[in-house]
Amino acid sequence: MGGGEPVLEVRDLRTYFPTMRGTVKAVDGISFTVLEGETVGLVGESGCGKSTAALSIMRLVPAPGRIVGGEVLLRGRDLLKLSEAEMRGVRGARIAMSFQDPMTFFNPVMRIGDQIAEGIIRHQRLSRREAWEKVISTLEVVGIPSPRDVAMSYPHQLSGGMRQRAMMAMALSCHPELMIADEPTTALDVIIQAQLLELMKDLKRELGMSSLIISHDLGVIAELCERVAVMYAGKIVEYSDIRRILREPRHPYTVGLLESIPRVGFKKERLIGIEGSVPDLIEPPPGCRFSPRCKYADEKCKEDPQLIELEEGHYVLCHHPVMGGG
Amino acid sequence: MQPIVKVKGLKKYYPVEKSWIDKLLSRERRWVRAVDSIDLEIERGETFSLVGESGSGKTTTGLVLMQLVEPTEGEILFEGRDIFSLREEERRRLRRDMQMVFQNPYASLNPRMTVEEIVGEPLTIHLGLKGEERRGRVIELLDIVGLNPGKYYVDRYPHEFSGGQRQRIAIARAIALRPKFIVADEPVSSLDVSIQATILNLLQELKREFKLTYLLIAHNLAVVRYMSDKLAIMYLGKIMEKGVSEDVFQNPQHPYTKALISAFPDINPDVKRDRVLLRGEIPSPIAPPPGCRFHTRCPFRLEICERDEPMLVEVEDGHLVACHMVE
Amino acid sequence: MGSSIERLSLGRLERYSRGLRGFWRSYSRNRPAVMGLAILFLLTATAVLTDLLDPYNPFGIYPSEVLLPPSFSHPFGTDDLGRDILKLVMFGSKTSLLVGFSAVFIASSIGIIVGALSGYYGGRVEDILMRLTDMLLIIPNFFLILLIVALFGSSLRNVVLVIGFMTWPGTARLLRSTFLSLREQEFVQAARVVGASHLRIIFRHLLPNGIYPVIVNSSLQVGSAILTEAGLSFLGLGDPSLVSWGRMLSIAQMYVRRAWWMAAFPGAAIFITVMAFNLIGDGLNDALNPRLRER
Amino acid sequence: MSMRRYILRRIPQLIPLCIFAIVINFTLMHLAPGSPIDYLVGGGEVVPKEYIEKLTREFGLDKPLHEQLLIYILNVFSGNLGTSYRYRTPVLQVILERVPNTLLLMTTSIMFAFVLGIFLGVSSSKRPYSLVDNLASTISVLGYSIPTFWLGMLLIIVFSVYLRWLPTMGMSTIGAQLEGWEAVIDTLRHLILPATTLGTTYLALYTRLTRASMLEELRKDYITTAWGKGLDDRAVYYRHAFRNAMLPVTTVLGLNLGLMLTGATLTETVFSWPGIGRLVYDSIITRDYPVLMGIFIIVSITVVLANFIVDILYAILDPRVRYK
Repeated sequence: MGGGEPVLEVRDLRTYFPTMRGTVKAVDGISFTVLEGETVGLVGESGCGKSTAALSIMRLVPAPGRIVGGEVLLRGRDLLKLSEAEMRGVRGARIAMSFQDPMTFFNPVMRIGDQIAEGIIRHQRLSRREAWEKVISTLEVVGIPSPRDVAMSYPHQLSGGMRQRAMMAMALSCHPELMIADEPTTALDVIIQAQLLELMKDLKRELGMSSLIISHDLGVIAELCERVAVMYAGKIVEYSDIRRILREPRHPYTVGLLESIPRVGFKKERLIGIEGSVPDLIEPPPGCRFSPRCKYADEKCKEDPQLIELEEGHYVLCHHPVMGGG
Repeated sequence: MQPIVKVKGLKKYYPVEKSWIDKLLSRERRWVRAVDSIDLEIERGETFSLVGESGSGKTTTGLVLMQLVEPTEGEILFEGRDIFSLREEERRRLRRDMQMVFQNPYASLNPRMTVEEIVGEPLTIHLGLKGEERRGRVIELLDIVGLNPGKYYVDRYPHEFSGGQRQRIAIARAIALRPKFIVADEPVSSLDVSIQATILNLLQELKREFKLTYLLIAHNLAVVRYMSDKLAIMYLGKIMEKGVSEDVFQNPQHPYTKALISAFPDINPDVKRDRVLLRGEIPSPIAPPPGCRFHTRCPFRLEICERDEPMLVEVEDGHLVACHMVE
Repeated sequence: MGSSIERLSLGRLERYSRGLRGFWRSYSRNRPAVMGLAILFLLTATAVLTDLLDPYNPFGIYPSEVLLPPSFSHPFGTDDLGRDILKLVMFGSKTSLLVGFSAVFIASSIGIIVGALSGYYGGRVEDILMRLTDMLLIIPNFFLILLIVALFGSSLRNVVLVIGFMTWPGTARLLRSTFLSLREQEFVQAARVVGASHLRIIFRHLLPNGIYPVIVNSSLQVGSAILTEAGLSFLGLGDPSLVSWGRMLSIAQMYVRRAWWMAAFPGAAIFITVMAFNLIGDGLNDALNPRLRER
Repeated sequence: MSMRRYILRRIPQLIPLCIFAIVINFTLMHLAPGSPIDYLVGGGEVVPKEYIEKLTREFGLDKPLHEQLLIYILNVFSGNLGTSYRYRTPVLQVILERVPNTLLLMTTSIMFAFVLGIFLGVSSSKRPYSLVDNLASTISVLGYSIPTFWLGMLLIIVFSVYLRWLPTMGMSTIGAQLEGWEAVIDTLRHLILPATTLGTTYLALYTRLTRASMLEELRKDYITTAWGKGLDDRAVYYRHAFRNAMLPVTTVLGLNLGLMLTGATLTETVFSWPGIGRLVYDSIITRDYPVLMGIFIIVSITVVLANFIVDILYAILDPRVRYK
């Protein structure tokens, strides 16, 4: 696990959205790395910019959004410097992405098989028939019991779990070097979610792929990832390996997040929760963006904090990192 | 003591649309059996949870309880009175005692009304309050649900609030008439985790302060464990297991309950759990499997399960399970 | 929107004016729509003021001034009876606006009632109402209007009534589908839980949220009602006792080779009027559509 | 569900619609001033007595109302729509003679408008608020607002009266005994102006619908997926967005067919094009009510059938409808 060469390096990535009221700094200078064979999680609450970050890596930020700065290095090559045509050769082939709600992310009037085959035909220059053979075998890989029937179906004919598997298959079909999964289990019921989590663990073992998982659910991240970056209001506030973050969170936001999560494992008398709400990204609070909700905040927090390495591989963006866990 | 809410043999079937060919051949009308004969007793002052995946019938049960949907069969007693035998006028009066908090605070507040109008609506309808008096009460309620000072918020529109704040407004509306009983349908599932905790805590505080009884409808077992005194696990319109919450969590009997609990991803990095993985997906409620409804996915299926429907049996004090394995 | 920023409480009046200003801000961004509104004002003023300012008789005959091309004294030229076309066009504006607004008033009223009832209650009677609506929607209504007017006479009143009574299904359908989706929304269920009566739900919850598409549609419908009236008059089914742009064009047909101005100006008037309503409709759509509003 | 079952399921919905049009006709006939006879032979002039008796028998006018209605419906379905007052021939025959001419005019304009409109609509959706888009929007607003008959008259004034390039009216040059290719070319020359006039209305309609619908589709999630696969513009716009965008366009076009026929009527009137539309005008002028009513029924049934075809087309395009 891990320890290999970096597959993806994101450096100081910034993606802004101009609006009527001002510029929304959805992603505001984030950096992280995905190593060979490693699974990295990007966790955060709605509106923190995690999905925009993923779309920025793919260079698929919807208009009027724009990547205004930073580097996205795929095996050392900056994707932001590629031409659109070159980038098209990367999407789906070298980096593939699966999306949250496969109902809306599949074309409703096209057979599942054709939608998966499309990418294969595009990138591997196969005939339609050969591509379909690959489609069937990929659908088998993601544990679909009757792949031929599923390939012949339209999205609305499948259940949520099946669609999510088909979406996985679509992402895997061209053997990408990196897979990005945006909220892979959010739209599903717990039982189906568990099936999918097990599948993803199996795939990881068998294919040894590098992947980036985006989720709001720390539980899902904890099951799948080795390392995790916690995002808040467009910035990464803490970044380390998963066990360390779960055991000894250092950023007050991470601490608060962990204290907010009710557990099935044991009954707790009281959850803490974080009062207040996510700041407006057009006029974010000065300095540390979490400071208005932070119980440790003081004058110093009005200045921008720097990312500091507390111990090897454990980074925190905070003036007053919490000691001794939550 | 008499339970505050008693549900007896509740059924709710929705008709499936028939095509003219079906009508011509006078094929039998088919039904979606959303809720198929369930019994519940909710004691005063407790939080009772209905747990299940989508399609289990938990939401429909809540809608019937709130008289938003007429039941196909069965009765619901609120403080001993059958609510569906009441006259229109009495039923409306009953709404003072029974209220509801909805799942999605982005959809449950009328976007063209101000907070004063939203929270004040029940006050106008039932108490005829208007003007300054109503405004004062609304401000008070906003303070209670943690939107303080309330007077800064009364004149705003829902779109000016975050999700958590909106849910607080919805809760203020629900408690405006000092009800005895509140149905909370997935009250936090569309909120961010850090906000979820604050809303759950608010619900707990209000329960203590106003001596409320809750019916909590949820799919998130962690939330359910945190909140509830008793619970019932539903699957395809039937109750599979019910009892005191801690009994069920510590000693789950039904394979489905076990699967649900083990399916839930947990943030504890040290525990390696053995999942009870279920095959396949939930069958269609139009043609539920014969015998035990769960048998098609049950890892411990016996022959009898395909034939006979198991009854709810008491395995320990107040802990009931519908499974042939435990009989 | 900056929910944490403290703001003093606002009065009801101020809230409405704030809403109005917000609406105007997004409406005025659409320049063609503002132009449409300006044209509408101009037309209304013309229609109202023509009668008051100029007691000119549009039905006189002036044999010495027959078919004169546009000139300084007759900017739009004169027609086959020697009448000044500019003045006729000004008189015609009254007919067009009258037909447009009253027909749409009738159509929208019926449409709103039928749509609201069938969208909210959705019982058996409403089923039948909706069947009727759908049928009327498919039947080519210009031909039906034409037939009825031909059979029952082409007085202004008939034309208005027939257009009004034949064009409501679009509105009904629109409002019904809006109501059907709104009815399932949680805030409507919440109103029921709170004990709101049917009327209260319809008027306080559903209509304020569902009326905007109808307003947009009505604006577009005024344009098409005006076109319909013009088309009828052009085919010889206009009110013979009134000046109408369509009738002017109908007569102009006979003089196409000799007097282009007889066709050019009344037609331009119809064109500009209808366009004004279409532009206003588009503007309203953009301004009232919440998805587009934030841009 | 298979296509055949889908079609089968839709057929019974057609009949009430056709009957509805006939019932309207029947009702109008009885409500309008004068006796129903007037609306079966028209005129008010002296009609031979035996002919009146024949009609009374044929349409059962001496029977109770509900029987009359039934007889009327049966008559209509067997093609008996009464007799034209002006031509003294069966109404159906009068109408059917004109159908090919109207079809020629409409198909020409629709083809022109369809190709250009969709091209404009798609190109403007690719770059909203660009030059192409503004052009397309302007065309659609103008074309949507312009009264067809006025546009026709303007074209006549410019191209026939002043430039003398093209003929003013009719389908062929009167008096010229043309044959073979010359006749075809002559007809085409007559076709240009009316087809342009009518086509402009359709063009506005197609452009507007296509643009709006494409913009709607391009915002959807599955388009992101398509880009994510590394597809190029052509695949994303045409294979994905376009096919979905055509769904609402087809429905609206079905519903707008009545509007298109209105345009045809007015255009034919201006250009004296001997089709159904011109027949409407002539019948109004000569008070030939039987023909007017016949046209209403025929047009209604056509529109109903066209909508049925559109529905089937829709089901072919959209699997969600087929497999519901």
